[in-house]
Amino acid sequence: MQVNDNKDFQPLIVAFCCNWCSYAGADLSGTNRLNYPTNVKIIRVPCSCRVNPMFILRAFQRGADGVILCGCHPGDCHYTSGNYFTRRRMTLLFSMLDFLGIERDRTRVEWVSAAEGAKFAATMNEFTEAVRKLGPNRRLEDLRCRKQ
Amino acid sequence: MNNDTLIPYIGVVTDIRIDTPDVKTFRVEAPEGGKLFEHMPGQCAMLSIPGVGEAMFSITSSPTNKEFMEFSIKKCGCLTEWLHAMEVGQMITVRGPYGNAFPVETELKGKDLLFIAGGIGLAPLRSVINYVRDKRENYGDIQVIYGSRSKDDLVDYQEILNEWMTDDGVEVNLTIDNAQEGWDGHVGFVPNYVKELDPSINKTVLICGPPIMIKFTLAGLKELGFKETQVYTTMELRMKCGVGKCGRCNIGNKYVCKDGPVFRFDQLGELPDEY
Amino acid sequence: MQKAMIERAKQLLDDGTVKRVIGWKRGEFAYDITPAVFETADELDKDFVFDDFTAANVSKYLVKESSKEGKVLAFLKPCDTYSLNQLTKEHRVDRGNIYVIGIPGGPKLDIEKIKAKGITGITGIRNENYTLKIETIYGEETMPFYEAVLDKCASCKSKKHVTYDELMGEEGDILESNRFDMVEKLENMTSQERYDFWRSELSKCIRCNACRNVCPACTCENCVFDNPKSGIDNKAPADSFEENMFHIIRAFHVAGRCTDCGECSRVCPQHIPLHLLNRKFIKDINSFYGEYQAGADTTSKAPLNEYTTDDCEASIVHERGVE
Amino acid sequence: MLKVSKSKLNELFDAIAAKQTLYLPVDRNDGASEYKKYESGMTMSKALNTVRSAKDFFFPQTENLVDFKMEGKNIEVIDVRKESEDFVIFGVRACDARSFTILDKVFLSDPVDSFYKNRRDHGTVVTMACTRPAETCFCKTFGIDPTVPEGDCACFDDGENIFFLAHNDKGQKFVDSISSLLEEGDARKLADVQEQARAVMERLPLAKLSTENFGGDKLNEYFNSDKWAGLSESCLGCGTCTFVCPTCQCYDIKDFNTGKGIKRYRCWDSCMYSDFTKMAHGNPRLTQLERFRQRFMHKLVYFPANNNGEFGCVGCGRCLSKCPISMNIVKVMKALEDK
Repeated sequence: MQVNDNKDFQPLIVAFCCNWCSYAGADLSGTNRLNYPTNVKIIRVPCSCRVNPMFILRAFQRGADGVILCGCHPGDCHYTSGNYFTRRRMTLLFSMLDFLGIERDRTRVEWVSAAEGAKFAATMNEFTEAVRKLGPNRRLEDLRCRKQ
Repeated sequence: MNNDTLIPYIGVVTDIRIDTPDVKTFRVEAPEGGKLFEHMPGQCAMLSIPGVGEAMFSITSSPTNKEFMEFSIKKCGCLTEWLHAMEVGQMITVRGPYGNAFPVETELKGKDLLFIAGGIGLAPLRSVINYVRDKRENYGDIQVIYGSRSKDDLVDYQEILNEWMTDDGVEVNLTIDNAQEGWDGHVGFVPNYVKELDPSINKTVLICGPPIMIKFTLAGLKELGFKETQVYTTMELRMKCGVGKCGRCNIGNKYVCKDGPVFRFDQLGELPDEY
Repeated sequence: MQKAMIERAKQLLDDGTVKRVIGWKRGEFAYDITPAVFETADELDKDFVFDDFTAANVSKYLVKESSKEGKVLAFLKPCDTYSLNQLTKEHRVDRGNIYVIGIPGGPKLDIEKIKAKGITGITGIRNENYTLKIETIYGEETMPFYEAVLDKCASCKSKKHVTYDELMGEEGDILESNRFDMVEKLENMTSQERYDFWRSELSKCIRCNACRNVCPACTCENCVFDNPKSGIDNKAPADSFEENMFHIIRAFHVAGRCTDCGECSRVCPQHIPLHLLNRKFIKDINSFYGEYQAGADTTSKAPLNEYTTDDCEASIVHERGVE
Repeated sequence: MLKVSKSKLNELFDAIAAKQTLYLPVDRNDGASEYKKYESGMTMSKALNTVRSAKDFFFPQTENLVDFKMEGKNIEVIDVRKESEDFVIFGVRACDARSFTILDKVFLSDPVDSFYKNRRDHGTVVTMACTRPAETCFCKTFGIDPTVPEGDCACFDDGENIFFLAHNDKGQKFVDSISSLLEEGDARKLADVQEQARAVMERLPLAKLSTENFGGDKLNEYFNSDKWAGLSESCLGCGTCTFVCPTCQCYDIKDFNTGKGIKRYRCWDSCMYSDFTKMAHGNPRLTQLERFRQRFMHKLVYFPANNNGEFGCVGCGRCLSKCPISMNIVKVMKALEDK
């Protein structure tokens, strides 16, 4: 297999973060001056459960190379059960994307609490690196939206 | 390659007039000034904000106006909501003119004209009214019967008061649905008002308004002795291309965008009832 | 069977139990059958048909029919009863207004498979001991019955009726089917192979929406793909992305509610194996959250409307299978 | 008549493809056939017709009309039209060939659709005579002779050779461009093949179908027929019939925001869809009955009313075999006639 690290490639990462935990976690990683890549664009959602499969797909359509969904840890949902539904939904969606031959490392769900600033930064670093290795999203992109 | 009618012109909105709480009149000029194209009264144009949508609107200014075109637009859907949010200087795209026109140079010439409008239905007729006012010598008496929900909902109220009502040989009868403070004119629905006024049956009628108003007014006119061949109306259906090709605005085999929007009621009567 | 069905339908119409009968109507040829509503004995005698080509699942029509005045008699095959159960569970039909007669299921035939053999000019088809005798204007052709069976029937999951008011013929059993074989085969391919497979299939899509409109689980009044306010409404796949998106969302929206009736693939004018997407969801649901058959009952909660605190994490997708 | 031996067909295709893009009906692995861009070694499908009609070549399912660049209050219009390249569509059947003259009546009437005309000007239609019509064929109803198809150039298969007959200048130019591969041949056997095919046409189940009871003068009679309710009862409201139809030409114009600008594109639309005529304040065709009626009235009544009696159907039989519920124009015609 051809080894290609895509070192120069700057992926666009879309991170959906729940308002109560993960967004606060991202905030904390900022106030703690922890670094995470500027490739990550955060979209704040009221609950991870707000993210329906269309959000993920449309992020890819609009040029995302990787999409990560962050929510409260199971059991800690501000709305008691939202993230449990998220978990089922995203498991099935990611499995379907994998089934269609879309690289599975372009999608991820991660539970990040408001106190886990360090975990947020580490997750983003790691995820961005994984997507960078994959290279640009070509299998689930909309050619009309491709950056020139 | 020739210019294609589906590729629009750019128009600049140079003035926005608030007519009623939900109707604004937009003045549109070419970027270099002047009109984008010539038209005849009753014709329409496709306006669009790219990314939002495109829709057909009747050109409300008279062709005798050589400086600009005007469109009176009521807020009722997605595109019109965006249009209402525009500011002066905004560019929009315009293509047209589409459709036939009121036969102002043929059948209507020399006739006494009766305009009946309800609500935003005045918009397409305003073009004709101003056209015949500017070419006064070609036409007989002009009567306008116009009704709206309330005084505030009368489109072009200032123009009606200051220009139409002061013209010789133009009779304007206004009515509103319910009595309100500051209104000493007629109160009641248009169809009833038409019957009350009992206009001369020699007049040729141009009518536009909500379908229900048209239906009852037409019945009333027939009672008064008018024939269907004397009554013109202008139609509206969903359109996309404006040139009779996209296939959705047909009533029977007639395309409203191409064979219409102006129909005489006897022509309409021959078509299936699907509008 | 057809004769017995017509007789029973006439009786029920006659004694006032039902006002209408939904079934299948004869067409121009030997195979082009249209679902239809019959109101009189004459109509039934003239056009009612039940044969090897009556594959259409009529349960979705019951959404409309059961809301009308008077009971409707529906002849349902085993797979159709699952769909009806699911619709009942979702309060899309008035079950009390439907009189269900369970009838034996397939295997039904797929005319496209016969035509794919190059057989054309078909004027008549007879099944003689599981050999099809096909009369054509170019002479008689034969082919084995089982080579012309619809894909959905070839991997039948159940011959058991899960709901009925009356049964005609013998009750069947839930079958050990091979319906996940193709899904498994795809899962065992490499990611690139899977991608190539689906690209070649989905690029055939003409976005006619037949799969959506025939689906008994797709009963939204206004589909997200028709709603200009959704931001994703479109009428044609302008880009390969939109082909993927439409089919992912279509399958996802019925995930956990799809009874695997196979209508989507049956009606696809381009023969796209759309049922594989649905079956992938069913297979995943079975393996992640326990065996679940949508439409088997009218009370259970759909897997996506439910959770347990110890569900597997989404990372399971990354950990298993072929890269 | 000029001919080429069938064994040399691929040489011929290679020669055509060397000069311009060649599209050929080829078999898919699911038994259906579709037009594909020719690549060396491809064999032409023996199937009677492709699933999608050949209208795609002149009126594609989606096409970009114009781009807009938006900046503040300003809009820039970008004309994206390019002169089309020359191309050949080979093996078009008589029904599809006729469909182009029907589409021409729509798109080439004033104002001319430049997108369509561009492709039409650059495309050469090479038709193939039918020898084995199917039970769903009824092109004869519309006065089409499938044994002598229209198009720019017609081809005839006598079992061993393909004969060429140019119908117009474009067709002659095509024949000239491949003349080095053609030789003069004896067309006597061909006449027999044509005779046989014509005899089969007479025996087709739909051979007796006639348009004599249809046309522009039946407008209100058929519009108000009480048959529509029953006919449209089980219609799913999908767009299969319209999208496989070679003459359906309704389209929608939509905008897509790419993030860099707006692309305005046109795509096929179907009168069977619920939102086809939906406006902000209502819909004149509220139920499937009206939508269903529109489609068939358009083909059988409105179109002839506007086009000197020419019908908007070519009898290709695609809707007969593809409709999910097997409701089609033949059933509609028979039901409407049956008083």
